[in-house]
Amino acid sequence: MPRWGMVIDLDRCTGCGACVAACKVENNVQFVSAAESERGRRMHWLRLLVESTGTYPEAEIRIVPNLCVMCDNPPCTKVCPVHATYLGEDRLVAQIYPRCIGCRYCMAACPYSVKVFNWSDPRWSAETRSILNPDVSLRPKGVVEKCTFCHHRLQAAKEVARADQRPLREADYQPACVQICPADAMTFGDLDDEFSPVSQLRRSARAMRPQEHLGTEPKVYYLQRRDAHV
Amino acid sequence: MNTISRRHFIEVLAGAGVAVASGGWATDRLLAMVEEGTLRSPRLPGVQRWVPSLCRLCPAGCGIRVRLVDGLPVGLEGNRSDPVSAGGLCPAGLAGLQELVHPDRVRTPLRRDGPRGSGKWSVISWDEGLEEVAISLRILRSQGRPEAFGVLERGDSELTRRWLQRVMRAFGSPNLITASGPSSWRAAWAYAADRSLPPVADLANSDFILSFGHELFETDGHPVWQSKSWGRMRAPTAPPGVSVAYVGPRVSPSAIRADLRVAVRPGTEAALALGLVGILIMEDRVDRTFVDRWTTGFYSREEPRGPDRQGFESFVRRRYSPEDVSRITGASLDEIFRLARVLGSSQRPVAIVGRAPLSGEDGMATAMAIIALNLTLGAVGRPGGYVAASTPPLDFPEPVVPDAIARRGLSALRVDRPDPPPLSAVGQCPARLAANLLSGKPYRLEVLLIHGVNPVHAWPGAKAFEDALATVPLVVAVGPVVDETARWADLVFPEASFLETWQLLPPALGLPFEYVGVQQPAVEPLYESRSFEDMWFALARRVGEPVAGAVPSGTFAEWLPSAAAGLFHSGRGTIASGVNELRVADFMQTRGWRAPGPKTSEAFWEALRGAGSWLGGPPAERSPAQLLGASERGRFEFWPPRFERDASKQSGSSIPAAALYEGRSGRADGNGRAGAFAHAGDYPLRLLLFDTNTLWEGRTALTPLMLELSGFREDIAWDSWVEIHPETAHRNRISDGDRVRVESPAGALLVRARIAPIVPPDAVAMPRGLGHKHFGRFANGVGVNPLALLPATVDPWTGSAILGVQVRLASVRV
Amino acid sequence: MRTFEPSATSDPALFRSIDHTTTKFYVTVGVLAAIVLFAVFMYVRQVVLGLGVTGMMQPVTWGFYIVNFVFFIGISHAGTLISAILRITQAEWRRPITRMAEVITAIVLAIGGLHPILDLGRPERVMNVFLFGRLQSPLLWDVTSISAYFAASTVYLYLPLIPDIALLRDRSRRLRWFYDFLSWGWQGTPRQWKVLSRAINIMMIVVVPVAVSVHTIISYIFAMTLQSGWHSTIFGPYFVVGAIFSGIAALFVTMIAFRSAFRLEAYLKLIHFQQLAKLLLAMSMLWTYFTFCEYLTGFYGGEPEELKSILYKVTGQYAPLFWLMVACNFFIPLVLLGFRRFRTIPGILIASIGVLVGMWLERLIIVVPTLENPRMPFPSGIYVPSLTEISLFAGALALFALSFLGFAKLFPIVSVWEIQEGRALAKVEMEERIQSYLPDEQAGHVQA
Amino acid sequence: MSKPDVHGPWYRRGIDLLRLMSIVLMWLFLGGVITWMVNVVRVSHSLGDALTVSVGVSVVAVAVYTLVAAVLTYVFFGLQRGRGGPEK
Repeated sequence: MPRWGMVIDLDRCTGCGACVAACKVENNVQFVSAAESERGRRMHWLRLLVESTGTYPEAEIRIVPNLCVMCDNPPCTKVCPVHATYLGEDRLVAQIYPRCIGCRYCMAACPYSVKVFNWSDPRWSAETRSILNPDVSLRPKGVVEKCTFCHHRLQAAKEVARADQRPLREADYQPACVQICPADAMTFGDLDDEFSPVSQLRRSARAMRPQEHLGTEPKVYYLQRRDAHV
Repeated sequence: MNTISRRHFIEVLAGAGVAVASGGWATDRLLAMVEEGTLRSPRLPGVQRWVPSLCRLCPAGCGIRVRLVDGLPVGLEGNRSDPVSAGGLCPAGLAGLQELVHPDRVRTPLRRDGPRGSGKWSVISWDEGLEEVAISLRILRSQGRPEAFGVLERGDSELTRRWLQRVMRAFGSPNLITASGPSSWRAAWAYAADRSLPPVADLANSDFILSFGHELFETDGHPVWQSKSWGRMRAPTAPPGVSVAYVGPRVSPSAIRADLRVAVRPGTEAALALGLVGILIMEDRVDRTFVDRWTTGFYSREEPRGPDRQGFESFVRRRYSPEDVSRITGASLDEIFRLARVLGSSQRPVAIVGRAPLSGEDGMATAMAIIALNLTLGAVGRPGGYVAASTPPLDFPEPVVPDAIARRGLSALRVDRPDPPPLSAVGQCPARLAANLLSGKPYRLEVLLIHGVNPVHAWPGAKAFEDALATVPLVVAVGPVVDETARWADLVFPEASFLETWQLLPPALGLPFEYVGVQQPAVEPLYESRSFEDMWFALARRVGEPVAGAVPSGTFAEWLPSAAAGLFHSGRGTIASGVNELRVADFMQTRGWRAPGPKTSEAFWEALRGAGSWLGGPPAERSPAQLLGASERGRFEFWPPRFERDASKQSGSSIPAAALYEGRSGRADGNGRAGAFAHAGDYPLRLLLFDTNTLWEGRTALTPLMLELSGFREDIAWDSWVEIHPETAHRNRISDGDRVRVESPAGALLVRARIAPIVPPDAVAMPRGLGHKHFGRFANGVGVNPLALLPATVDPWTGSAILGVQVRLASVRV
Repeated sequence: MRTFEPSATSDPALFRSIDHTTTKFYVTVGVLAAIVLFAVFMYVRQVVLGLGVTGMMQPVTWGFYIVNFVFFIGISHAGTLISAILRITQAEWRRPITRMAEVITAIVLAIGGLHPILDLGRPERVMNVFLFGRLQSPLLWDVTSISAYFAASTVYLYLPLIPDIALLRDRSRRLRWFYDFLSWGWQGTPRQWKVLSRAINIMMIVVVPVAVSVHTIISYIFAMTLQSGWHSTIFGPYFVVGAIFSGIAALFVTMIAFRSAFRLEAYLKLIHFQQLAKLLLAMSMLWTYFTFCEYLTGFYGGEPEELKSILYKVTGQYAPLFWLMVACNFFIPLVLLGFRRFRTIPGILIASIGVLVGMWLERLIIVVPTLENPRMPFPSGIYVPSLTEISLFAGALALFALSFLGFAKLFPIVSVWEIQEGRALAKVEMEERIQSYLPDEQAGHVQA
Repeated sequence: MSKPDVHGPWYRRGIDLLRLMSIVLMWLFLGGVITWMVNVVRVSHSLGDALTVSVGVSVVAVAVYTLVAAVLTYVFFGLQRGRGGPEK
């Protein structure tokens, strides 16, 4: 069974934010009012972390897409009191919305701050509701949610493969963010497959994983920027 | 409860997936399942379909696929088989569906009740509305003054523009005013190469892109195509090295990713470009072969026309020594040299320029300087340099022959023509429209049709434009919502979204290869909305002969295939079918090979619809010769004599040749340009306007998605902000997140402060696109509109608005 | 063997609170009830609207509720632990104190135990804890240990209460049937005494480890995560010490309050306070020592994220609160309890209030700043509690006072029989000691 | 409330019943806890999720509860047996 993982090449990433928008739409992540977002209640399964250092004009600004890194040894699933978040059969960290009691312990335990909480009920206007993605369930207030690597796409891909009577191929399944990226900065695939693009990339000298020292074994790799030699 | 098990549901979905993916055996099975499903229960589980189309939220027009489940649009993604966007999209692209179902869309034609701008409307039928317009148009013709009919249009789709032109010609009005960016670039090329259509930069094939304020990854050019090209440049396998350099005052998102970044004072890009030329000359990096063969005016020897009868070479060396340039631009000497050397040592460098520098006080000079730099580098008429913009072989009816009335009308001056007239190479001066209408010179308009532009919000001098509209007896607005401009109209027609309508789209921004995208409806038009083209046809028919004869009998959609037939008969190109096939196309083209395609034009049309785009391969014209129009000496001009003549004519006295590169306001001194810094005393800060790829110029700012992502890099949502340098902030006792007053001679705004070292200490920057008053429930009252700070000043040379002003900050104590 | 019969008549002062109800009492109850009701209203509102009504946000997802949870559970250690320790060590001066201590435990434990539920986004799903609970989650360790502690300490409160209940029954004013039922048929026969005292002895041993475990486990909620500022081995003992520390302070405040309210000066003498004050001072020193260890190791190690959150507390946004905490928990007790001159009732009262404030701050400073400093460069805001959270805090305090008053209305808040037993034993002990000084009867008779 | 007839046989029976119920309640509580623990362990087993931990924790918890219940019962019967005579 493939071990799905992602490699994000920060040297290619332009920080355009297409992944952020794509993720939000694909997964029916709720929008919050201006007032709520002022109070830090904005919801993103994938967001850009921006670090700026230095002074004008040499200001160095690093933009890093931040999403669930799908730990193989997740600190969040350990602490869940009701088994509402767990390491699924696809080795993806999953959430069970109807079971979550909203204690937010998993959020406190996540070293990557990628889990988001529904502080209030989503307010979809009738029109907006009609264009929501039917493959992704809506979340009510009071539960925790997060990036699923677009798990619903994996499900569909499996079904298609089955209908086609062939094994699931790596190319069958891509999360929305990877697919949309206009700079091809994100690569997705099977980390266990010796020859898959991801496993080739992750062997690069530039590859690193966030908070690696914590032993969480993330499945999302970042390729550091190569600074030009002039 | 429907009786279909989840298992079954999945099969249907899967079947659909396969049907689309492989089109294989599963299709019939799928249909069978749907059949029995239908029989069983009215509420069917999703059967999905993908419709390839184009995103039209910005002029770029990326290829998209709309996902339909049971005929309802529920998703949208990039179309991989589109050779330009290759499956990529910018964030704005994701907002398409939300715009489609926006609750405040105009649903029926509306007629104004009560005074203008009152926002009171009564519902009318299309017939009533169109008839009302047609009547006044007929009257205009019968009165023999058809020129009193004006159309103000965004003009980012070629075919629509041509139909507008054709009908306007038949009707007899010269006043088709298309508002697409600053005209300086176009004009400068017209002088330098004597060519109406400016060439485009072949970025994908150049190894070093020098960007003068050109926001590669944001809103300039074709952001997605540029990002894709960048992605290829930076492929992990590609060797590291300098591939992009950015020159500009603001550390923009594109600047961040550039390998080299040179900060210059606002409006001094031209000086830097000339300085670079100077160093290239000093270090003998000039592409002599090109310059000798293809240009004139470079050396002092050949009949020089430069200042004091000098060649461009010595002009630059004398006036733009590295020290001078460093002083003018504020860039350090070794920055400049570093840049020049990378430039000189690259194989296929190219210099491009963004809208911001071209919209400054001396857009013309900036454009000229950057063209000159490209000429010096020989970056014209070669791969990876400037090549001819594509004009795909779409069939279009022969131009109509205007009748007597029309001829008289056409001979009239354009209503937007400034006085004194602008440079002859400049066609459009939309920025002048308001002033002219108010002054009544050259004459007033009786009927004004506005489509796709929102001047009251997006142009400087909103108030003036409102007053100008008041002088027009009949104002008709066509659009998806009643925006700030439409609010002042007498009639509003509901325009269908791009997901509901047809279009064949050659890239509006020009791409270095022939390409046509197919925009086709994913859903039937909601409510009573229609495509703008159909409305136009209907209107023309109602006006009666000879105008009616100018349009086809059917709908726009019915006519399109015949336009596409041109592509088929041209015998060139292929129907796009996969990512990255540009190289393949190039390879085949150069060998005169060609992939087997459909046999009949009908089959061709069907195949084209299925794939979503047609790729004509690399530009036909790639040699300098083919880029030159009917030029006097068949060379690119460093000192275009026509430019000099026009400029002198325009200013009434002969102007120094140097002005071609230094602008009317003369050479910049250490403090920047005189014009720009008139108020430097009480308004010490330069206001830089920029666009974000979520808001564009406000075009997309009506959807919740874009509004929430308005400042996603700044951790700001549903709001605008003003970027302030830490020192400046400290001096004004402003801390991050404060509300500050930004004041200019023209107005003042209250806005959130964003303190970051990404703007120079003597400038502040604000995003355009927010601060709407009437743009749907989501956008209203969100953020502020920086254009309110701008006086409506027009560049007399180009007739376009100058987007620059000096401001000051006042911190607000709460 | 017990040679005395506890009597209802000899200590009327202890029954006053039960017999006489002043208007002041009614007013107090009224006010407290109002506060509680308002809190209930705010909570219902929160359930309806969602946690958006609180001040919590991304990434500060825990706030007042968790802080107060830790704080209240901490206070609950006052009782049982203290009274148990005092019983075990047979400190004579414990007698008037133990009852109050145990009551505090029972009540505060109940209130504290509610807080995690207040904090839930979907309280109606709390049953999931029983249906799909995962004992691997520290949160469930808490659920079990707290309920166990609650059971144990209630029993431990009840057993010593039985003889007093019997007294009340025999005075038979109101609610006779109630006391009759609760007295479990106590008649004070030697055999019953034997059973009871044995049971009490067992319980006082049992509760000690349970109590310790409870607060250790509370600390595990934080220590088991990988977050900087939480992931620390010292947390267990650190929390326990803090708990006892705040517990004693709370005990002091209650004692002083009831002493003046029910005029128990005769029973709660300065000596008792001074004895207990020494314990409080000792705890203050211990707490300071732990705090020092905790921060020094983190600071010296200088692991970036760790350092970030430490500096954030010590010099950054939270510096004022941090240093206020140190003042309240260290300097004030040191001065007021260290010198005999200040070790008066008012002095002790001030010190205890200071400690309560300080310990509450400590909980706050442990929970929030870590969340405000995530490991990733995450745009983070400052947590400011909303009206909802504040009113629920007030409600919890009011509920505590209310319940305590209620208890005082039904039962003597100073153990009657233990006092009297004390007196009796003292008499016996005294005679024996005197005897031991004097020569035996026979010693005088000289052999002829 | 009306004063109950403290000498009537029904009153006595009622009180005794109440007392009995109180102690039974304790055992019911213990039973509840045990079922909960068993269930939780079962879940963790079926989900292959840290079984040993669950067993360990549950054993400790149950032990404590049992002890408490035992003590209470001991007292209850101790007091009943230790009566001098019928309560007046």
